[in-house]
Amino acid sequence: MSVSIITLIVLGIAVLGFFLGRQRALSLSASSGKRLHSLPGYYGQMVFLFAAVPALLLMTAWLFMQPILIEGRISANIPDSVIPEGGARSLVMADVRRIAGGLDALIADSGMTETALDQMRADETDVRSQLGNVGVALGSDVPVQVFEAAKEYRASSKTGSLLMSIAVLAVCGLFAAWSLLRISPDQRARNVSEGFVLALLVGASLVAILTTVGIVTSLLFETFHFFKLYPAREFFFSTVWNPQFRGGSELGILPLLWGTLYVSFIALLLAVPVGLMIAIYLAEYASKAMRSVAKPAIEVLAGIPTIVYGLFALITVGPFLRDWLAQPMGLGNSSSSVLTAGLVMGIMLIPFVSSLSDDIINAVPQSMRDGSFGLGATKSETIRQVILPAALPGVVGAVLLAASRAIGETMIVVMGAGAAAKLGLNPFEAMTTVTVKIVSQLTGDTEFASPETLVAFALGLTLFVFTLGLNVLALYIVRKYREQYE
Amino acid sequence: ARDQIQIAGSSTVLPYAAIVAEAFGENFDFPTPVVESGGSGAGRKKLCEGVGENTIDIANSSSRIKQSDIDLCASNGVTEIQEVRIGYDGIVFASDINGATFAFTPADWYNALAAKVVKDGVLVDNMNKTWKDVNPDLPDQDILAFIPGTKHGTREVFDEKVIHAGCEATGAEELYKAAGDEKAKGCNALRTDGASIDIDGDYTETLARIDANKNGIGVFGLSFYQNNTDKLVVATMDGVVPSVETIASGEYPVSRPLYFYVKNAHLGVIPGLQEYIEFFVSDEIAGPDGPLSEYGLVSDPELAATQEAVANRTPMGPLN
Amino acid sequence: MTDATANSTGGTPGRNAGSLFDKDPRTRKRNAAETRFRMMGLAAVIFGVLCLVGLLGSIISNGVSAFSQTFIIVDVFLDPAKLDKDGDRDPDKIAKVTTFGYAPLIATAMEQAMEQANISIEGLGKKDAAELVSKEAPAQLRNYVLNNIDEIGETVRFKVLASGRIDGYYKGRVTMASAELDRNVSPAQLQLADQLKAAGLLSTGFNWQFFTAPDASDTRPEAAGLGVAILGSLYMMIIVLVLALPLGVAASVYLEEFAPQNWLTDAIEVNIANLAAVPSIVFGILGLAIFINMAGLPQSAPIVGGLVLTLMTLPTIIIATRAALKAVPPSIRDAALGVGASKMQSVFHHVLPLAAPGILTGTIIGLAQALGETAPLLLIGMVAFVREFPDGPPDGFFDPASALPVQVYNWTQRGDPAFVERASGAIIVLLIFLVCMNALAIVLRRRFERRW
Amino acid sequence: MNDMSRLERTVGTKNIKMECRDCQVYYGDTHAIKDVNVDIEDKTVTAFIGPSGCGKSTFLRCLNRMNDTISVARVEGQFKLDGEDIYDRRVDPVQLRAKVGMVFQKPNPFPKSIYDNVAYGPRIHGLARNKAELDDIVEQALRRGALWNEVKDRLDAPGTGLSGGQQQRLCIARAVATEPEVLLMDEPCSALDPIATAQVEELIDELRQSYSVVIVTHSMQQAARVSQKTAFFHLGNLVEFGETGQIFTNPVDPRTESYITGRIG
Amino acid sequence: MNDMSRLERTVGTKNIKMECRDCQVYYGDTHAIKDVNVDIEDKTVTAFIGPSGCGKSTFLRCLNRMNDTISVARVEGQFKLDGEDIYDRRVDPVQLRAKVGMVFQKPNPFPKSIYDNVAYGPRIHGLARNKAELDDIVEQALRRGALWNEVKDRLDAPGTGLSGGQQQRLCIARAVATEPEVLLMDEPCSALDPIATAQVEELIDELRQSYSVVIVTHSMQQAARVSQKTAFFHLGNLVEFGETGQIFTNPVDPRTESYITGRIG
Ligand SMILES: Nc1ncnc2c1ncn2[C@@H]1O[C@H](COP(=O)(O)OP(=O)(O)OP(=O)(O)O)[C@@H](O)[C@H]1O
Ligand SMILES: Nc1ncnc2c1ncn2[C@@H]1O[C@H](COP(=O)(O)OP(=O)(O)OP(=O)(O)O)[C@@H](O)[C@H]1O
Ligand SMILES: [Mg+2]
Ligand SMILES: [Mg+2]
Ligand SMILES: O=P([O-])([O-])[O-]
Repeated sequence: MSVSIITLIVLGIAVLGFFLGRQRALSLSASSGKRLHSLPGYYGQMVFLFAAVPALLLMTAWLFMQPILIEGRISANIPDSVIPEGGARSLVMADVRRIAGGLDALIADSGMTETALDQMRADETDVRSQLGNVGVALGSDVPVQVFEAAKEYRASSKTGSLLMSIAVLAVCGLFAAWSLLRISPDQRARNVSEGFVLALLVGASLVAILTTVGIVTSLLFETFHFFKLYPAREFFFSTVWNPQFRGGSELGILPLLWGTLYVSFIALLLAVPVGLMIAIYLAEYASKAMRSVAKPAIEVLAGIPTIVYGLFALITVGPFLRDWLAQPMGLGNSSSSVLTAGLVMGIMLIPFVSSLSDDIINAVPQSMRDGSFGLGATKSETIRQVILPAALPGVVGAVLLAASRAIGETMIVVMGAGAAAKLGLNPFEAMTTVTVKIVSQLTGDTEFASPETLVAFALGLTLFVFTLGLNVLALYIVRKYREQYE
Repeated sequence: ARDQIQIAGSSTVLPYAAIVAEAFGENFDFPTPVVESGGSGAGRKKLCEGVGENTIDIANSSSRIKQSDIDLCASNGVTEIQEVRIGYDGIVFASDINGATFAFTPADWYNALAAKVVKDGVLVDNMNKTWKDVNPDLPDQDILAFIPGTKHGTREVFDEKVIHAGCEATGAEELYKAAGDEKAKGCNALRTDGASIDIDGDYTETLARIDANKNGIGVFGLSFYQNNTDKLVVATMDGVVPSVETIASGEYPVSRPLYFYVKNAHLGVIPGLQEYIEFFVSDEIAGPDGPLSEYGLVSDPELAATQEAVANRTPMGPLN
Repeated sequence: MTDATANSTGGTPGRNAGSLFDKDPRTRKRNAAETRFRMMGLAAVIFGVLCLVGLLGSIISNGVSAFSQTFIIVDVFLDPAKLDKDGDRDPDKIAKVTTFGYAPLIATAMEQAMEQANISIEGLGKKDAAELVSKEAPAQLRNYVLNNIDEIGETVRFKVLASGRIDGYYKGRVTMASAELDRNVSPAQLQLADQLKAAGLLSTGFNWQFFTAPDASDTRPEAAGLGVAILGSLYMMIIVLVLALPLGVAASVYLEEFAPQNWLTDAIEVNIANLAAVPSIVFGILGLAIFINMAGLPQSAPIVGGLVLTLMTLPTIIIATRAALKAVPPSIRDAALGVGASKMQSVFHHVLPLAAPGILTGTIIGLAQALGETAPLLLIGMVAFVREFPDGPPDGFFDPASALPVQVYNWTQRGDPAFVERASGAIIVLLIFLVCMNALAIVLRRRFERRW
Repeated sequence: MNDMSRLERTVGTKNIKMECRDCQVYYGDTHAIKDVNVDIEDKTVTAFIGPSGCGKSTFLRCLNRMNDTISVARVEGQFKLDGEDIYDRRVDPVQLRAKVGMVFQKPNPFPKSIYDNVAYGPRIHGLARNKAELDDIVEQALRRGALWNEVKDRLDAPGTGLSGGQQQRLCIARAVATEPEVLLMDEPCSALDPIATAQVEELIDELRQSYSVVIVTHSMQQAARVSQKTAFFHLGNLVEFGETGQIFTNPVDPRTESYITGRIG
Repeated sequence: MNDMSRLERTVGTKNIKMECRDCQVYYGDTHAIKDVNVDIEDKTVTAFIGPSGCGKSTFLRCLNRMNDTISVARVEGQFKLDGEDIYDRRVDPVQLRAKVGMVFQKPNPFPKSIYDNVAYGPRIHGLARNKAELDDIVEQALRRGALWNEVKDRLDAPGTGLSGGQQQRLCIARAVATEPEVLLMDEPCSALDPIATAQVEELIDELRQSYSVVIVTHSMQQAARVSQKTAFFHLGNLVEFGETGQIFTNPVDPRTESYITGRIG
C-alpha cells in the first residue's frame, strides 16, 4: 500500500471516528440523562485526533527509520570489492535504490513476473539495457552483488511497507476504538481537543525558535573558522574593507555597518512618513472605493522584484540625483549613492508601513474618534493625538518590519549604492551594506576556506546580533509607550 | 533517485555550460543537466561537500581550483577529481559606442587607477583626473572605470595582467620593492576617490552603468561584448584588438582559462555524466567552429589532450 | 467658580463667540492644518500610486514585446542521405544524427525558399540566410523526425522561430543602423526578413511558448520561456501558503493570547522580530545546512525552496498577525468569556475573524516578498538553468525547478540584449501571478473589514 | 436644591440657543427620527426622556453633527445655532463641536493618562497659555466632574484603568474642560452612584448660569430635578415638549402620561 | 410588586450558592478589594451597592474569574461555588463561567448580527439540537431581555448598531440564553428607561425562582425592589452585608447610613 493510500485510510477512519464519537456522546447522554460536558462535536474531534495523530506520527517515524535500517543492513552486506575505488558505499546504495525502483517499473511495464525476477541474474542478463528500456537510466553495468542487494532491498522494503501498513492501521483502529469507548458524558472532550490545539500553537511558535537556533548554528561554525584565520579585533574595529584575492585582505565591518544604517535610515525616512500618511489617508479620509483600489495597488509595490527597483535606481534615480542635486551642489558626481539606494528602497518599503498600519488604524474603535470629535477636534488632531497613539504598538511593528527589510535588502543597494565600502557622511557617495557583502563574498570566485569567503558568515552573525540588540531596544521602547484602548 | 546531472559554480562558465546542457538534452536520452550559478568558489565548495546523490557532480570554475578546496574535498571523501579546461575567456575594455575610442597599455591603466603612481622617480598619490593626464595620446575625458568587484575571478586577472603589468612597466614595482614591499602588494592598491568603481554584479550592470555615465569605461567578457557590438566600442590593448583569434594566439594579453571539475566517484553512477563531459569537450561543441566558440569562448588549442584525459577519466594531479 | 469660568472664557485668546460662519484665526489655522494634513495624505497616496504606475509602466513598456514572437515558415526536405544513410529506417541509427546534422537541412530549405519567392539580396550567403532561423529549429526538426520516421524523404512544412535579432527587428530593438554595428546580424539579413515577410513566410504572433517553454541557453533568447519557472514558483507558493499561513497564525495566537507574560515569551517575541531582519541569503545558508545537508532533501527542488521561503515569510506574517490581534478590543474577549466560551473559542470565534484583515495583509505582503525573492534560492541550487519540467505534485516538489524571480535574475545577466525584454516579460508574469494570488486575499479582507 | 432650581427656572433669559425644525434621521432604511421640532433655550437645562431606542441619542447627535461620522445615517431638516444653520455647507463641524460639546452614553476615555484626557480639549482649542494654566484647567474640570479627589494622586495613570463610573465622570470632566456653549450629555449619570450623581447635577445647575445644557436621562426624578424644559420622545417622534413642571404634573399626550406614571426607575 | 417580593423573600431556600472568604484583589499596587467575606445564597437576588469606584465590579468579576483576563489583577482568598473552590487548579474557568454568567457594565455586543449575539452561548454549550430550537431559545432570551419587539424584524442587523439601552438588553439576553446558575449583572439597567427597567427587574425576579442573581446597582430603589440581600461596599471594604430590608431601614454602620440617606438618584 502506498503512503497516500494509508494516509487516506487513516483519515477515513478518523472521519468515521468523528461521527461515531459524536453519535456515541449524544446517545450516551440521552440514555443516561446526563448533560454532556462539551458539545458533541468535541467528542467527535477527540476521536478523530486520537485516531489520526498517533497513526500518522507512527507512519512518519516509520518512513523515516525504515530506509535507514534497511540500508544499514544491506550496505553492510555489500562486499568492499564492488565499491569502486574513490567511490563510496553511499553511491553504491544509490545505485541499489535506483535498480530496486527500476525493477518495480520493469514489473509494471514489461509484465515480468516476480519469479522471473527472482531468477534474473546480473551476469546473465543485461540489466542496464533492460532497465533503460523502462526509462531508468544507470550509469554503468551492474555487478552481481549490487543486483542481489537491490533485489533484497526491494524485498525488504516491501515487507517493511506491509508491516508499516499493518502497524499504522492497527494503531489507528486501536486508538479510535479506545477513545470511542472512553467517551462518557462527563468526559472533558473540549479540554482534550483544545489542549491538543494549544500544543499545536506552542509547536508553531517553537518554529521561530528553531529557525533562530538553526541560523545561529549554521553561521557559528564557519564564523569560528573565520576568526581562526582573521583577527577578531581587526574585523570589529578596523575601518577599512578591502578584500583581496590572494589574501592580505582588510575586512573591517565598520564601513559596512555604517552603510547599512545609513541606507536603511534614508529608506525609512521616506517610507515611514509616506507610508503612515497613506495609511491614515486610506483609513480615515478616503472613500471606500478609493481605498479598495489604492490599498492593493500599493501593496503591489512590495511584490515587484527588487531587481526592478535596482535597475530603476541605476538607470533613472541615480543619474537624476547626480545631475540635479549632487553636481550642482558640488557634492560629487557619482551616480550610485546612498541617497539613490535609500530613496528607491524607501519606495519598496512603503506598503510595509502603509498596509499594516492601515489595518491597525482601522481597528481602533469608532468610539475613540467620537470622543475626540465631540470635543471639537479636527480629524487630523484626532488622528495625531488619539488614533495614532492608540495604534502605536501595531504601527511600530510595521515600521520595525520595514526596517528589517531595509537591513536585509541586497539588489537595490548593489545597483543603487554601489559596492564600495566607505565610511562617510556625504549621502551622494557610493557605499555598501553588510547584506550586499554577505552575498558577494559568498557567491564569489574566492576559495571557500579563505577568510574572504568565510567573512560572509561572520558578517551574517554580527548583523544578527546587531539587529537583535536593536530589536530588544525597540521592544523596550514599545513596552514603555504602549497604550491599550477600552 | 536522482537521474539528472547537477552542475554548479561560475557565472562566467554558466552560459557555455547552458549551451552544452541544452544540446546534450536535445541529442541524448538523458535529461538535460541542471546548471546552477552562484560563483566559482561556492561551486567548488559544493563539489567538495562529499560523495552522494545530494551533492553535485560538476563544478564550473572561472579560476583554477585551490589547494584548500582540494583539502576540503579530501576531508569529505572526494578524492578523485577531473580537471577539464574548456577554453579561454577574453577580458576586454569597452566604452559607449558614441564616445571616444581608446588604445590602452597596461601602464595607462595603472596610472589611471592605482592609488600611488610614479612621478619624478617617487611614488605620489594619484592625482590624474582625465585620461589625457595619464597619456597625452588618450582623449581628454574624465577617468571613470567600472571594474569587476573583488568577488570576481575577472578581477584577479585584471589585477595581475593589467594593473600589475602596468605597475611593472611604470617602474612602480621597483619602487615598492625598494621600499621593503617584497611582493609589491602596493601595486594592487587602487584609488578610492570614485574614479574606479567596483561592480559586484555582472556585465549587464556594467553596461547599464556605462549607459548612465557615458564617459565610463567598463571591463567585459569577450562574449558579452560580441553580443553588444552595437552599444559598445572596444579598446585595444598594446595595440591588439581583442578577438577569438588574437586571444587564442596569445597576442591579446588579458585572458584566463575556464574549467570545470568532475567528481569521478559519480561517473558510472549518475546516468549520462560521462557522456556529458565527453560531449562538452568534443570538437563539435568546444572546437574552434563549435557553438561555444561562436558565442565567444576562446577555444583551447590543446583540446585534443583534454579529450583524451576525459575519455580516460584521468584524475588531476597535485597543483603545481 | 462660575465667575472664574466666565473670565477665562472671555480672556482666552482665539475663542470664538461669534458666528459659526466666520472662522476665527485659530479655527482658520486649525483648518489649514487639517487641509494640509489631508493633502499630505493624498499626496502620499498619489506618490505611492505614481511610483507604482511608473514602475509598472516601465516594466510593461519593456516587457509586452515578450508576448509576441516572430516565426518563419520553411518547407524542409527531410533528406534521407543525411538522416538515414543506410536507408533501413532504424530508429536507433536515426537517433544518432544530432541536431548539428539537421542544421544544414534548414539552410538548404531557406535557400530554396528564397529562390521560390524570387528573393535575392546582395552579399547574402547561404549561411547568412540560415541565421535568420533560430538555433532551436534543428531540435524541433529532430524531434519531429524521431516521432515520424516514415516521413523521411518528404518535404514537411515547419513553423520555426526566427532568431532573436530578427525578432528584435520587428519589435524595434534592432534597426538597420544598429545592425551595421552588430556582428550578429547584418542589414542584408534584415532586408531578407522584410522580403520574407512580404512573401508571407514570416509572421508575428502571440508567444504562447513564453508561458510553456523551458528556459533556453544564451544563444537562443527567442526560445526561452517560463514554463519551468512558473511551475517552480507555483509549487513553492503552494508550500509557503500551506505552511506559513497556519504556522504564522498559530504562533501569533499563542504568543498574543495564551503565552504567559514572562521572559521566554519576550525572548520569542524579540527573536521573531529579529528574524525579519535576517538577510534572505542567510535563510539560504540555513536551508542548505538543514534541509539539504542534514535532512538530505534534493538540490534545486521546490520543496526546499518552499521551506526556506516559509521560514523567511513567517516573521512577516507573525508580526502582522500579532499587531492585528492586539488591535481587537478586550471587551470582545470579555464578552465571549462571560457567556462561558473557552479562551480558545473566544479567540477562534471572535478575535481571529476581527483580526483577519490584518492577517491577510501580512500574508499578502509576506507572499509577495517570497514570490520575488532570489537570494536564498541561490544557495539551495534553484538559481539554475533547468530545462526539464518537474512532475505533477507531490512528486514534482522534489524535482529540480526554477522560479520566476530566478528567471528574471538569470535573464538580466545574459549577454544577448533580447533577454532584457524576456526579463521584463517575466516580471509581468510574476506580477500577474502576484495579483491573482492577492485577489483572493483582498476579497476576503474586504469581507472581514469592519469598524466596531 | 429642588426648590432652588424651580426658583431659578424663571430667571433664565428666554433666548433660543438652538432651533430644530422638521428633523428627520434615517439609518439606512430605518426612520429613526420623525418630524421633530425642538427649541433649546439659552441658559436652560433641557431634558430628553423616552423609552430606550426611541431616538434620544440620535437626535442629540444631530445637534453637533456627530451623525456625520456614521456612514449610514442621513439627517434632514433645519438645525440652527444662534440662528445659523449648522448643516450649512459653510459651517465647519469642528467649530460647531467646539461650541456644542458632548458626553457620550458609553464612557470612551482615550487610551492616555487621566491628565491628558482632560487636557486634550483645552490643548487643541488653545485654552491655556502655559502649563500652569493647563494644570489649573484640568484640576477645575476634574473637580467639576466630581473626580478630583479620587484621581488627584494618579493623574498619570491611564484613563482606561478607571471604574465604569469614574470613566463616565472623566468624560464629563473632559467635555467641561473645553467650555462649550451648549453641552449635550447622553445619560451622564447612568453609571454613577447617588452622591456622584448629585455632584454632577450640581455641576449642571452651575453650567446653566452661562450655558445651555441638554441631558438625556432615564430617571424622571433627575429630569425633574435638573431641567427646566423636557422633551418626551417615543418611537422617533417628539410627543411632547414643554416646561418640565407642566410635563410631569400635567402631560397633554396620553403616551407621556403613561410613560411617566409607569413604574419609576 | 414590592410587597410581593417581600413575601417571597422568606420562601427561598437558604442554601449557600457561593461563599467568599477573606478576598483581596490588587491591581498592581492598588488594593482594590480588602478582606471581603460574602455568602451568596441560592435562589436569591443579592445587590451590591456603593459609591463609584469602590470595587463592586472588581468583586463581581472575581466570582466568575473574569479577573483572570486582566494581567495586572491579582486575586487572593477563597471563593467557593457549591462548596468547591473556584480558584482551584483543577477548575476549568470555562465551565465555571458557563455556570456563572455575566452582564458587563459597558454593553459589549459582538460585531455580529443580533441573532448570532444571542445564539452564541447556546451554540457553544450545545443547548439546542436544531435550528428551530435555537430560534426558540433566541426568541425567549430576547423576550426576557425585553428586546424582542424592537428587534424581531432585524435579527440580522449588527448588534453594534443598536441604541445604548438596546445593546444593554441585548447583552442581558445573551447572558440569559446560556441559562447560568448564577447570573452576575453589573448595572444592567443603567442605560434603561423605567419601562425596560421594570421588565428587567421582572426578569430578575423570575430568574430568582431557579437561580441566584447578583446585581450591582446605583439605584437604592432598585436594590430595595429586587434584592433580598444587600452588600454595601466602600473604598474596597465590605461595610455591611445583610437582609435588604434591614440594610435600608436599619443600617448598622454609619457609612451605610450616610450613603443611603444621601441624595437619592
Ligand atoms: N484594570 C484596572 N487597572 C487598574 N485599576 C483598576 C482597574 N479596574 C478598576 N481599577 C480601580 O479599582 C477600583 C475599583 O474599581 P471597580 O471597577 O471595581 O469600581 P466599581 O465599584 O465597579 O465602580 P463603578 O460603580 O464606577 O463601576 C477603582 O479605584 C478603579 O480605578
Ligand atoms: N448606527 C446605527 N445603525 C443603525 N441603526 C441605529 C444605529 N444607532 C441607532 N440605531 C437605531 O436607531 C434607533 C434610535 O437609537 P438611539 O440610539 O437614538 O436610541 P436612544 O433613544 O438613545 O436609546 P437608549 O436610551 O437605549 O440609548 C434605535 O432603534 C436604534 O436601534
Ligand atoms: Mg442612547
Ligand atoms: Mg463598575
Ligand atoms: O561567477 P564567477 O565565479 O565566474 O565570477
